[in-house]
Amino acid sequence: MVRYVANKFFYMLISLLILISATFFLMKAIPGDPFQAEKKVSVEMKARLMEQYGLDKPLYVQYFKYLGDIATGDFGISMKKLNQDVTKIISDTFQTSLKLGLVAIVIAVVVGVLLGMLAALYHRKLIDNVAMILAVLGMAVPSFVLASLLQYYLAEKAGWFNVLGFDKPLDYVLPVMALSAQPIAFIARLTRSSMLEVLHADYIKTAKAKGLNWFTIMFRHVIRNGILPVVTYVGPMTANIITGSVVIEQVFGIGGIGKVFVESITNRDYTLIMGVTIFYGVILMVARFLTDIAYVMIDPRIKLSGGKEG
Amino acid sequence: ACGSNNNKEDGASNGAGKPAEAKEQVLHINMSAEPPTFDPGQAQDSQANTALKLMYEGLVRVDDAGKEVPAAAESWEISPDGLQYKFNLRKDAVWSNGDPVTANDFVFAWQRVLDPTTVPAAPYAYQLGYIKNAIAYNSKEVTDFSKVGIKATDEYTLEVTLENPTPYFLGLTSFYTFYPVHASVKNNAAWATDYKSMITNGAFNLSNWTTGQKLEFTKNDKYWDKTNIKLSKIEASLVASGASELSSYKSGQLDFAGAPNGEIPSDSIPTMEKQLPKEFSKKGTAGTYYYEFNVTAKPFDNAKIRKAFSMAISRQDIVDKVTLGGQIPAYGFVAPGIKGIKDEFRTENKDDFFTENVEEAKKLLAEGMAEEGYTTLPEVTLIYNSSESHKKIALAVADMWKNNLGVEVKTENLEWGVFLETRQNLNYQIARAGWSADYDDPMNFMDLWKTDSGNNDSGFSNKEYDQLIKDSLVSQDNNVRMEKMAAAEKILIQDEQVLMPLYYYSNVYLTKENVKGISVNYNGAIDFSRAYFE
Amino acid sequence: MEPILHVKDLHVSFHVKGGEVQAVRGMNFEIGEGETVAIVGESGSGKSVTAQTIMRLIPSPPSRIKQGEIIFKGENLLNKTNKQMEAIRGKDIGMIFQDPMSSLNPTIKVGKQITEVMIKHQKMSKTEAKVQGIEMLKLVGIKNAEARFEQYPHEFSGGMRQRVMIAIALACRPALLIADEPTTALDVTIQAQILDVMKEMQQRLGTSIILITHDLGVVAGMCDKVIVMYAGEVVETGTVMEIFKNPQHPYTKGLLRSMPRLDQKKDEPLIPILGTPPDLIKPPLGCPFCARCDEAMKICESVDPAETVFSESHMARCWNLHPMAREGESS
Amino acid sequence: MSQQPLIQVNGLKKYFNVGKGKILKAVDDINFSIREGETLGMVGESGCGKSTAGRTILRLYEPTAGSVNFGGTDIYKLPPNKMKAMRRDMQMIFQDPYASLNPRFTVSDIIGEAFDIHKLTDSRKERKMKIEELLDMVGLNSDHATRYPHEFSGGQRQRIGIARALAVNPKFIICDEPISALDVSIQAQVVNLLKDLQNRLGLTYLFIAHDLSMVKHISDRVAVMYLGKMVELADSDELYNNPIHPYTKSLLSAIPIADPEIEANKKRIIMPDELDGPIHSANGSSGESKFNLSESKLVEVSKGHWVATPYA
Amino acid sequence: MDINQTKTSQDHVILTSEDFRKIGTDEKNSEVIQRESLSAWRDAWQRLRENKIAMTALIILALIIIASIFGPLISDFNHFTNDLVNTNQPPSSIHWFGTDELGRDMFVRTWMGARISLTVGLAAALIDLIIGVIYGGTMGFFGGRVDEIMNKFSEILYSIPYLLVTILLLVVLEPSLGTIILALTITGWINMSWIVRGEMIQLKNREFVLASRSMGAGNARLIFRHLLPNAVGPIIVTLTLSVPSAIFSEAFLSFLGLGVQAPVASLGSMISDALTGWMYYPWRMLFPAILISLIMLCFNIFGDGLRDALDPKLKK
Ligand SMILES: Nc1ncnc2c1ncn2[C@@H]1O[C@H](COP(=O)(O)OP(=O)(O)OP(=O)(O)O)[C@@H](O)[C@H]1O
Ligand SMILES: Nc1ncnc2c1ncn2[C@@H]1O[C@H](COP(=O)(O)OP(=O)(O)OP(=O)(O)O)[C@@H](O)[C@H]1O
Ligand SMILES: [Mg+2]
Ligand SMILES: [Mg+2]
Repeated sequence: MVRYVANKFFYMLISLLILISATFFLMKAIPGDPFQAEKKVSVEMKARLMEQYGLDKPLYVQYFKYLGDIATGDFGISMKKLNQDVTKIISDTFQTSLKLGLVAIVIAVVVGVLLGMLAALYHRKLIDNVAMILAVLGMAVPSFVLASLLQYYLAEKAGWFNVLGFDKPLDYVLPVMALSAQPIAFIARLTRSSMLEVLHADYIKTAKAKGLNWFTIMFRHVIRNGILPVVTYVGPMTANIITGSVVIEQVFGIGGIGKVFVESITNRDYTLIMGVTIFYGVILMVARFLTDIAYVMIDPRIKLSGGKEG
Repeated sequence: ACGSNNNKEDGASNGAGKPAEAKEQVLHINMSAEPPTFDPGQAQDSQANTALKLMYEGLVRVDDAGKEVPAAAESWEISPDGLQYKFNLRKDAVWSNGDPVTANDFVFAWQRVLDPTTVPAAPYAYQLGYIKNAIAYNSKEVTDFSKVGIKATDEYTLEVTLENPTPYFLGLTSFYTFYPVHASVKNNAAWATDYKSMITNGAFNLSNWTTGQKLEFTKNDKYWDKTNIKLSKIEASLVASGASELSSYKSGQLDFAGAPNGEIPSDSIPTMEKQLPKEFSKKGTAGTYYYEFNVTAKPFDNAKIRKAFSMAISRQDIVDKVTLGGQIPAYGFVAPGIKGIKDEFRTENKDDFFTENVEEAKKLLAEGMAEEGYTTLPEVTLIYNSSESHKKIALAVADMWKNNLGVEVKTENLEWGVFLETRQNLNYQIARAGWSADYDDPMNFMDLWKTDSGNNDSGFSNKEYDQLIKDSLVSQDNNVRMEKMAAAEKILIQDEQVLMPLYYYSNVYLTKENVKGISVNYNGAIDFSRAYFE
Repeated sequence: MEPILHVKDLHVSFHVKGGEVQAVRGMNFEIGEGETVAIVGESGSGKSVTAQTIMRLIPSPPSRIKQGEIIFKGENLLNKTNKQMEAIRGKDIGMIFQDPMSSLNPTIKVGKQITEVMIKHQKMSKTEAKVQGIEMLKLVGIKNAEARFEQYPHEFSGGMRQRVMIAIALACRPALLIADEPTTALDVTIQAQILDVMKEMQQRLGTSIILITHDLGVVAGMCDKVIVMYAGEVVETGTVMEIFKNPQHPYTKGLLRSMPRLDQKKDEPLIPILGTPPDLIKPPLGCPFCARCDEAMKICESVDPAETVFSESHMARCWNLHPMAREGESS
Repeated sequence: MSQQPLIQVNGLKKYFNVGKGKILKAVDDINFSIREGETLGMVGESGCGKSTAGRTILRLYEPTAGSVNFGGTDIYKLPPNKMKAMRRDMQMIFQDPYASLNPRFTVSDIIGEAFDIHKLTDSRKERKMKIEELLDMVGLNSDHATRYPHEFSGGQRQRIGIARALAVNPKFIICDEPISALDVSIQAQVVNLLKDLQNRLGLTYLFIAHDLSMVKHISDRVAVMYLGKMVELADSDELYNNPIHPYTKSLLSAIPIADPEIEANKKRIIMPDELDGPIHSANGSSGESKFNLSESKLVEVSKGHWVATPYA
Repeated sequence: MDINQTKTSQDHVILTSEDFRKIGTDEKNSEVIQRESLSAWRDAWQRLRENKIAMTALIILALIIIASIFGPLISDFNHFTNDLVNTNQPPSSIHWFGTDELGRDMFVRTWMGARISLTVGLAAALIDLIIGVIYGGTMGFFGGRVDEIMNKFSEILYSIPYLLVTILLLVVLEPSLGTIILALTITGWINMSWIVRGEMIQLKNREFVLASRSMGAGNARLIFRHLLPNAVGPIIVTLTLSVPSAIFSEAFLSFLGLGVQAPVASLGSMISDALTGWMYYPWRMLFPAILISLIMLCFNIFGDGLRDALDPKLKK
């Protein structure tokens, strides 16, 4: 286990380094700088700003300085959000994203799995068809369309929810719906097919031959095995939901990290871009790592191995 | 937003506390982005403008009618040559921590802006450039600050000496770069990143700040004029989507929506105008939307071709059918609302530099092409930065060119930063641009096109023009100044057509009927500090 | 003696795209207490379907039990509700499947898989069940049972898993054990061990066994009675001696002939049964073996042969056994 | 049958690297030779390395050590182009008649592939003719040539596999459990066919199986493998009548015989460590045994009867 | 033979000695081939055809593709000419789908949009396919160290946030359809490569591959004649399912203002254009939204159907 974690950690570091380097140079390759505006500052002023932020140095110097800084945990200050700590911006906005994301993930998994299970149990019956139609529809409607439909009908027209904001529990409803629709659909389909497979597995026949009742079979024998593919999907999905909620944040005025990220690129806020990218990368990697762990916990056949992964 | 439904017409309230009172005096607004900074010395944008107007107070304030009224300064005297300003500060003004607001606070703030060692450098330092030796100090030519025309002669007297007589200087002191800053910020670089450490002197204090999501301003009980401040609180959401903002306004979550801090999507403007006539406002603001030509690039190095392009479109159609926001078709560069000699510059000097005329345009194009020896026009591309409204306008204009001139113009949207860089590097043929006033004088528009102006992205360089601008800058006679600037504008538009103006900006916004006292000044800047619920 | 299980005229079909697969077309057999009965037959002849139908485990749809009775201890299992069946499965009838690799739930500890059946049927507490479960593991010859109890199936070899399966199937001392090709996936040496365990358990518990296999060698060593199935029908039944020493049906004979005997000469060729079994979507009108039968007669193509009974236990269905067959030969 | 060895396997080893620095000795130092026209049977429990041995002999796996002399040349020393030519002499028939035929190929593609690889036919007509010839040889007819494997029964598929192996006119064929996936009633067809072909074409077989009765029936000599080692090698009758190694004994005693009288009187001989359950470790790969096999060597106890120490 | 009793179920049948004439068996006849001669493809196609829902999806997709090619041609309008007099007109006999904010005909624009969206989707999927197959094939076929390193690399690439790469790329490069497709494929191929790798690893030890190898076949033959054709099922399914995801991603980029260049529109950019005013001009969102949803739906359903049809497990 220790070896596994160490190994994973090592690869994470390499991945991060590649990610950091790629982003760093890509970012610098983009035309523009953090100090541009429709009304330009004077040439001398810009030079002064560039110097103050160390942007006048050769790229490799900046790069190694940056690496040095982050090695000591210093992600710098935002260049656009003046003097604000990148770490603080990220942690502030991420808390919001996380709250939204976690709720959406939990809902997605619970609803998706339930829907998929129902569909599998009532295979080729009405419930199956209805669930699958719902699932396919969920996959077919772009989230920003869904978000604005929900906003218009349920908030503006019906007045059940606030159009904007993210304070009260009720405020979660619409963004979570918009955010989880697609994952729900995906999970439902995934669950259904893996449940169907498990239901036909020999060991389910064994369980039936033991005279176990439906409930026991379902909850002791089917779900655990049927959930495995879902676990595989939940890792990347988690990362996607947490990092990719830009649209939803935009529509519902939620101060999440997605918004910060898009803004930081527009603003050429170099330190913030890097900070958020690294953060995203770490989230993605951690999500994958947790998926692996979850996998091992669910399926005893899988061993954490230091070298090759299965 | 907490308690955000409090203002619903039906009085339904799910907020905590005292709904009745809250309903009275909590204003909900939207700002499409978080102000990048709350430091007046560093601020550069309209979001910061709105926020800082609430939190700070400069020497003077500009009232509803555009007149300077006393604010931190009780009174002021201007020397006859227009170079000396003496501000007498009021003695009852205090900072939010109780310290009195003194002349030294202004000196401190202004020096901070001008000081070349300030980190990060204050980008709007040039706003103080009218003050004697300010630019020189900022660019390290003068190192002794006592040579700069800013003096606190005593606790409550501030004396300012200008470089040239500047009629609009008094108004400028209401601008955020001129706000005082509490001396305690000196050793705290991050003071403006935390609302708890901000010491302000305005009508409101920033009392809460959820990053990226919400700002909350609470009435400042120490403010000297607090009796005239009726709102107990202003809550600002931070939503970039105009559709969401409007939706939120309609559902009663917001009391004010639209420009300058937000946006009413143009698609919904006609409907809103019809549905909510009492709440809907359009107001011209001192700004111009235009397309500039790269006069160094083919085929726009030819003035006739530029003119042809400018004359071949219908600005009225664009305003009526595309932008829909009550904008005024523009044929000149200086926007209405800017002071002239007695009245507005634009009324005193009509923008009749050219007329739209397709036939004439075709003729000019043919002539221009003949001059350059073109049989077919080189490929033309119009660039604009990614935005719904810029895109619509670009497409409409390009289509007009195609129909009227028979010229196929490619439109290309570029990401903001890329766009600015492309435009600045003269890597374009036609580019979208917009200019809105920082101060109430034509000079604000005209000096942009000087050869050495940092904002001149057209490659335009004209000795005569430069001379006119130079003359008008040093002139002590306002009439002469205006005359020279009018002459310059004629060169710019009528003779050279360096840019083709499209329209003069207007602000479109919705205000709940029971909200009063919001003031929008000549350039669209908004002041919520005196707003109240009826 | 009252048979413990009596299957009467069982017909089971599957509804699939191409039509109706008549997998079992009239099964008749009975098993006495303590008896071991083998069902042998070619792949696809309906052995597993029969076994799973007895357990009422056959998925429906696509399957349908068209007619017949399965009398277990005097009661017709086909009339039982699902709940009643649950009480019988695992308790009165145990079952072992062919593939030990996939018949155990990979994510549940072996011990739990054994005890859950005891807890379900014998209302034991967890601790009691554990003691019993370990006892069962020891009984089926698993050493170090206490430790093994806490392991997962993948930590067991194929033979050991099959032992676990036996332990599960016999945990509640059922009256009947159905073993569907329990050793096909195993090596001969392991197979021999498993069969030994089954024999021993049978002696201890007096269980009746239905042993499904296609290995006649296994049958010879294990069973009292043999049922030979072909294309969903019983073509011959008899005691082991009767079937091996005096086979009557051409298929049975062919099967025996096609296996090399250890004492067979090297250059003595084996005699295969040529051809393939019929498609059960359109089963032949007459004898299903007709197409592959050396001794087929005209009637075999059109009329299903009747039972010819040779002794109380020995029966075969073939027209060649009909009295008139010899007449045909001579004509 | 000539006395000349056609193929000689010396010190053959094939180790697999199974990760984490562990090595699996699937085939560990086996030696034997097969005379021309002879059939050598090879038996052993699942996972003891029979298939690996077969595949390594054909150089489908690169060997870890050892040599295989075929007709006087060490095939492991051959460069790729010579090896390709050599493949015409050595062929293989596989265990699983379902997995061993490419489902996307027609029967004629499957059989004809060898012609294409070795450019054995000059024209389409010749190719077609040869394919029909081969089909006929294995008891199928020419209509079958355009059909796909899934349309055939297991026995028929296995015959297609045999036809494929015969396409290059090999001298030596390794039959890797060619019948174990077939129904009992059909196994005899394939065995008969193989024997028949051997007689007609003078083929040499290495016949891998775990069905000992079949092996005895078809083989001249039988080798017994255990955990990657060869533990006993003898004439088939000798081996069956006089097994010496305990593993061979237990194997023989475990064969079920389709005769209730014999079965009733049979006594099983149990391998000393067999009671422990699996002889190989849990995941099916041969792990450590209580036997110390690593030291064992084959010793000739009587003429042609070789047994591994310490039982020799 | 000792016959005690003969029980005849067909007692009423009168048997004659003719019935008992021996007929014997002809070996060849008994070797009946039970199934029709069908290649694996035809077989899968047949199974697909039986799947009514999937076929419906396929037909709708075909219709959409045809309409997106020919739809714009049957209209008098084009997708870029403005008509400022007739902006935001509801559907009518002249403008079947109404007009947009610049008076452009929505019917033509919708189909043009579908054309662009489909082009993006198909092109991205195709590039994914090519890269994925080559990369994944190499990993899977050669295995060992090559596999380890290449796999690690793709894993690292996969852990780079896709949105970041895409946005950065779109900003750095000239905006064009090609750039968008490139941006979408930059991480899009990884999934495909993993699928191909998995298939390769599974297939390369299958006996028919060994058989071909033992016959002397070289790597090229093994890969192109044996491995790829047999991996084609999962590949096609992945391909089918990656088309809609690319279309979706493009729509998402459009929403962020990084989509195709106006006046060309994709369905996604049309929807995001319409998003601000759809309460007043619902047709502007309705038609593109329905179309994009339909495309999603059909690709997904068809992909599922294809998976079922190609799944060897469902074969008898
Ligand atoms: N779920 C099913 N759907 C359709 N047909 C089925 C199904 N299960 C079994 N069959 C058919 O029923 C017939 C009998 O199958 P069964 O499994 O009983 O054979 P078996 O005698 O057990 O063969 P084996 O020795 O291969 O296990 C076969 O023709 C098979 O194709
Ligand atoms: N490519 C491979 N990589 C790693 N291990 C392998 C590989 N091929 C075979 N093995 C291992 O080598 C050992 C011998 O396998 P092999 O297939 O030769 O056995 P076998 O005697 O043919 O068994 P069976 O009777 O089941 O076919 C087994 O433990 C197997 O897991
Ligand atoms: Mg079966
Ligand atoms: Mg093998």
